[in-house]
Amino acid sequence: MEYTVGSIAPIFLSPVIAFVINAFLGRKLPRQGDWLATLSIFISFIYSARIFGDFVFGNFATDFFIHKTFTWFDLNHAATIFKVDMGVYIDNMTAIMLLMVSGVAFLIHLFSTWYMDHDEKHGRFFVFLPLFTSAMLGLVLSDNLFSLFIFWEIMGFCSYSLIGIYNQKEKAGDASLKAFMTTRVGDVFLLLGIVALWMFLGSVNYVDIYAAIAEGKFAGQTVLGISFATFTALCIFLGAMGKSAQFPLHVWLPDAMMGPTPGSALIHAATMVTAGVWVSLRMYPLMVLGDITWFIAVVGAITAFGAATVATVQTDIKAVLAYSTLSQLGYMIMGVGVGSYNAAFMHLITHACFKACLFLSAGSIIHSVHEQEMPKLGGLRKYLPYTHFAMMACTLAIAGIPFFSGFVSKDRILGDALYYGFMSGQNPLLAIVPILGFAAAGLTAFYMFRMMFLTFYGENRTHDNHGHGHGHKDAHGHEAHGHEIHHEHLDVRQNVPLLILAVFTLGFWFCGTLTGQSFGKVFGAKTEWFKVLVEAPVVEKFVDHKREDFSRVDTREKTHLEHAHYHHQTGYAGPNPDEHKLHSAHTIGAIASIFIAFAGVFLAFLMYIKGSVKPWASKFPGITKTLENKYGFDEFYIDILIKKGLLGLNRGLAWIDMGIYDRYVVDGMAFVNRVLYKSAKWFDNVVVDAIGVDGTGVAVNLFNLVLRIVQSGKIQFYFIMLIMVLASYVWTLNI
Amino acid sequence: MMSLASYLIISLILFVVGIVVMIARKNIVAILLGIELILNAAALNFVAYSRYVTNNLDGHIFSLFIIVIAAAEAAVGLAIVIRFFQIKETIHIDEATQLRN
Amino acid sequence: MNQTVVSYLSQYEFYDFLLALFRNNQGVLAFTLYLLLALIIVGMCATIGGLGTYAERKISADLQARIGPNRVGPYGLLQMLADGVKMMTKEDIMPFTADKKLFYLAPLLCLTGVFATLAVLPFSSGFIMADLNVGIFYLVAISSLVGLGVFLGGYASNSKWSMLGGMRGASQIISYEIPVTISILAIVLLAGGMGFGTIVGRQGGLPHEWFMFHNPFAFIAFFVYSVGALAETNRAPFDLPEAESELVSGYHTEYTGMRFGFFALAEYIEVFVVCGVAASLFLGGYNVPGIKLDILPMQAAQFVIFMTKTLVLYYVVIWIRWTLPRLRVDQLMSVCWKYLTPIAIFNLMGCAIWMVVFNGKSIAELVLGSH
Amino acid sequence: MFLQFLFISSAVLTVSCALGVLMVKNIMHSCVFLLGSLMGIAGLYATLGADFVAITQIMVYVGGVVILMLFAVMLTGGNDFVSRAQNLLGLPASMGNKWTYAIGLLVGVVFLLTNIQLIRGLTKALPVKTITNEFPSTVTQIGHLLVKDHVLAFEMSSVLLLGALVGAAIIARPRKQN
Repeated sequence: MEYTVGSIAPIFLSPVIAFVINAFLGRKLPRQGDWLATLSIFISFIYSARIFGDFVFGNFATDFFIHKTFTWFDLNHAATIFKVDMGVYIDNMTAIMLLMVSGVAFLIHLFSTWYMDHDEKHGRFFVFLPLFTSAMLGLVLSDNLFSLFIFWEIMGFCSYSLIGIYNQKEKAGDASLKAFMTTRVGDVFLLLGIVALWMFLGSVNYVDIYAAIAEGKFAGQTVLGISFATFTALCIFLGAMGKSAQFPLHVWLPDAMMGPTPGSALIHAATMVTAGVWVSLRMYPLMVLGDITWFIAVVGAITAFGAATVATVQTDIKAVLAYSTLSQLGYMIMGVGVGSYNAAFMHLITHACFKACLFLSAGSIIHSVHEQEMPKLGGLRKYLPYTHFAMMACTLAIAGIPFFSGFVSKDRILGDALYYGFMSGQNPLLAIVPILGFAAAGLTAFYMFRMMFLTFYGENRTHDNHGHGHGHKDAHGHEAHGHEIHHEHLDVRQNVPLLILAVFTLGFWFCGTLTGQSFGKVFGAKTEWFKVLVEAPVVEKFVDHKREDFSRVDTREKTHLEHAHYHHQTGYAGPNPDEHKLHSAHTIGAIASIFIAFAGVFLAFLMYIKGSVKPWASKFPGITKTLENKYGFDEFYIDILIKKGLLGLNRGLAWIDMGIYDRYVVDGMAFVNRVLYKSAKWFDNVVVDAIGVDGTGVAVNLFNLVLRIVQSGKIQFYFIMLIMVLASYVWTLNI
Repeated sequence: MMSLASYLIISLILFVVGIVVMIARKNIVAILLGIELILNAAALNFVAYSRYVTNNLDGHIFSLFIIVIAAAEAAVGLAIVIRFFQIKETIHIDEATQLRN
Repeated sequence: MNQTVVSYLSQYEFYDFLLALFRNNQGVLAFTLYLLLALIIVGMCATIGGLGTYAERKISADLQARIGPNRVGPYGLLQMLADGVKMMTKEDIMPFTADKKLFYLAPLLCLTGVFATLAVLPFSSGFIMADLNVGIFYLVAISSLVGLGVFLGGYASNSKWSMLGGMRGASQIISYEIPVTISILAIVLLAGGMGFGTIVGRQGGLPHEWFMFHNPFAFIAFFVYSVGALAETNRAPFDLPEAESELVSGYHTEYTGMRFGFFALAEYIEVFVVCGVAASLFLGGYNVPGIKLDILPMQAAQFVIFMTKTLVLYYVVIWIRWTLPRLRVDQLMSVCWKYLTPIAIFNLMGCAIWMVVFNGKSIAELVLGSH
Repeated sequence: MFLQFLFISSAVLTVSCALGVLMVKNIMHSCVFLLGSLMGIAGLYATLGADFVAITQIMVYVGGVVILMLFAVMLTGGNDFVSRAQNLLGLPASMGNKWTYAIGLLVGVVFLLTNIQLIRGLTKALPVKTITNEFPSTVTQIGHLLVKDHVLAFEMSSVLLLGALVGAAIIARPRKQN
């Protein structure tokens, strides 16, 4: 199979083309060009599927690898070599990721054509959606941090535009600004990390970074008193934290639901937030080398747990989903931290599928009922059967019920965390990581089923707030307020994306196994395909990596290099777990998480269906209040950091200005000046005026008589003089 | 016959004629014509050196840039001339005295 | 090294014979041959230009269900000779207030500009006066002399109609040069060279090998070029400089006799040249479908192919003239600057991207598979 | 042989037309003479093997600059405004009569003589290169140079042209009559 520009570029370019056409001609196209955007993503999907299918069905290989570069610009002058390469880097992980991003994005686009129908922002929405997707695809394809950063920022801009698309609403505007500003904090660090790497290595290509790690170039380098590897790894991870909404930079994500629901689905599932996880995974060797994995794990665990607790008290259906996204992202980051590379990536994929589905389902509900507060919903099972089915499947998946995808991936992360926290001989304080992880798992099951039960089960409360009697049987509902709920029909654009995504919540897609060389033998084998395909980069392979030029047509390159034992070289120690202990940790983890998940579900059942346990909100008002305030992060940022901090500083400065500077310095200067001016007056009158000014005037007049001839104001006269001077200069050269 | 010196002399003659045009004419457009001649003389020198002295084509590039600059200069200069004519109703160079006093 | 018609002929044996006739004086022989061939080409094109007037009248008559010239010679074919004789024998009137020198110069500039373009027009792979490696660029550059001639003609006549016509003509020709040149640039990009030999050589005889069908952008570029070329040659619907109904035939109002004849001849030959350029840039030029032989008789076949394509385009030009009404001046400018130029730039970028993305393969090659 | 013929005719055309620019009173004729001079320079470029530069010269000057000049002349009219102002030395303040021609020629001759000195010295000092009559195509090489070694100047000139275009359009735009 050949990979040329033509077979890779369309993945990224076709949505860009759709973006350009929609941006300039969108208004003139039928349906404002939404079909074009959808079609373009479908083309991306086809090309991504080709790459995916090529390595799975074609010539299955664990070291599938394409790396093609071209020189973007090359200012190669005598001393300074400033050369920037761009290129694509496709390995197994990229192929899976491309398929996921383009597939999920395609379904979201398809759903959006239904959701945004007759919306006033229909056209603009479909301008940014393909750009967003293309930026993510470009980010995934990038082979270096530099182009990754470009796409990173394009995504930041797109999320800003999508969140604030209803810019007539103040809240939406604020939310978009918040998202933009908060992620910028992380981006500054990311840029710092990239620049540091650039200055140090002269390249930010993944391959070069891996090679530098393998060659031990980082050893002994320090910056600001800490090791260089730690510094760059930390900077890059802080960038990832901003994008992946990790504690404490998470505040933007819950507000991001201000945008249209499919946009949120795209932000929460396929793009944007996964970018942070993606860069953490790509830079995993650097993180390990910099020894910050414990930090990553703790941040992830705190995010996972904190967000899960907040989600238990939210009433807005989208807010619950937003916090659940935060929580799941925490899991992924935690997975990266505890060395569960492959499971973290798997969770990224599984989460993308079920979270997209959940958001689309929420969109379906909101669009059908025009209500997103859960206390005002309920009993929708009968009206929205397909949505219910899809959402139930996803809830089962996210809650970690066996046989669903969430179980497979989350359980593996939890197992690794358990090993990491208790058995690997790490700092005993890190036991907090698995504890928080398991607690979050239970909470996840609880709040997700709380959401399901409140939305789909029990009585229909949609008409309560309008004072129209009780429940769905009320025949007058449609007369006054037009909130009549129609029975859902199987609509290609509304339900089919949900159902397709729901299919992928099943676990066996992801833990399917294979033997030998083909995907065809999925069942009845020893190793799961995901485990085989995705593995942390072996940096030694990249030491003498030869690049391919982009323009050349080459057959697929496979790097058949022996996997060197790299653990004890040059300070880079990858995860080297004790297999036996790891296995037992996984067993314990699986059993515990099943138990915890069912406990959560059961608790939700008791509270919201059976009613036998009263919701604990009234019992613990203090905790509830804290949770409803989302731990007060927004207030903290605004009140403490901005109002108290910045304004206090300003007030202090104002006092210094008025009290000290104005009073003593300015007034004192005035006094001194008064004394000075009297003496100066005398000096001025006698010396300056009489001698200086008048004398100069006389002198100038004398010169003027001569110079007036030259300064005629005639341009041609000046030109004559210029030429004469030039001629006299040439004469003096005397060659 | 055809040597570096002959090209240099042709270019020198052009240059001198350009100078004389610039000095002797009073019409602004005519002065611009003189500037064109001067620029072309310079460009011709570059190409001549490129053929007879150096081994690369940098001289060609330079004369290309000179042509570009001459075009830009002509466009802006003539725009100024037209604007000047709209204000003063003449293009006599000596009427451009507004900045003198 | 640039290939020329003489260097082409020198590979055949009869060239040695001729050389012997000229006592091995290569320079004189080359000069004689150039002179001869230049005379042939100029004579042929002048005839084509003359026939152009005949064709114009005959085709317009056809379109308007008349008969057209039919008295002089068979089917009125000799009408152009009669016209020529009439023009030459007419009194050459010089307006009293005209700027005499420029009045003489203007038609000559027009004619020079047009005839100079014939030097690079590829009638066949051998029968091209000089296959300059900057051929198409030379053609575009030298044909701007026509614009100058039109302008000076309008100015020198010192009459209102002529002045307006000349101004219109100059502004129109300068403006439309931009989309035309950019469209040509797109083709230069595809061919990888500016010489006509290179450009035509990169194409094939069959339609799917033509540059017009190389990619969608080139396809659009052909139409941009066609519209721009119509405007550059002052043909209807862009014949504003010589609009009979508004300006009493514009810049050549005051011209009589053979001077007027020069203008007319220049226009008809320029149309021929423009059609020839379109044929060789977009429609495969002189390539004979399916046969790649380089023997002397093939030159005749190539010549016939080239002439066929060109004359078909020539017919289309005349057809357009008698079909479409004239534009207004502001419409003319907005067509150029608001539509054609952006489209041309878009095409250029599109072609560049296409060349990068698909490694310079045409649609046909992509579909049928490259060989 | 042919090359020398081309060189001589181009040189004669260039110089004589340049003198024509200087001599004729009519500004329109001056422009046309300038055209001839520029065409002559294009011919000289051709004799130097600079095919691309030669054609660019024709393209830019004939197609652009000269027509622009003619337009400017026509828009401003050839009025015969004569200024009789003089400066302190009694010279005519404006240049445009016999006196100024005399001054200009004087300056020109001085400059000519000095520079002939210069050229004489230069031609002796510069290294001698063997010249062949082969003229390889320069187009490809110029293209490579433009986008590699001189890419910055190339981009800057594009910005310059854009600036000139916008500037010229703004300056020459007729102001609204209040």
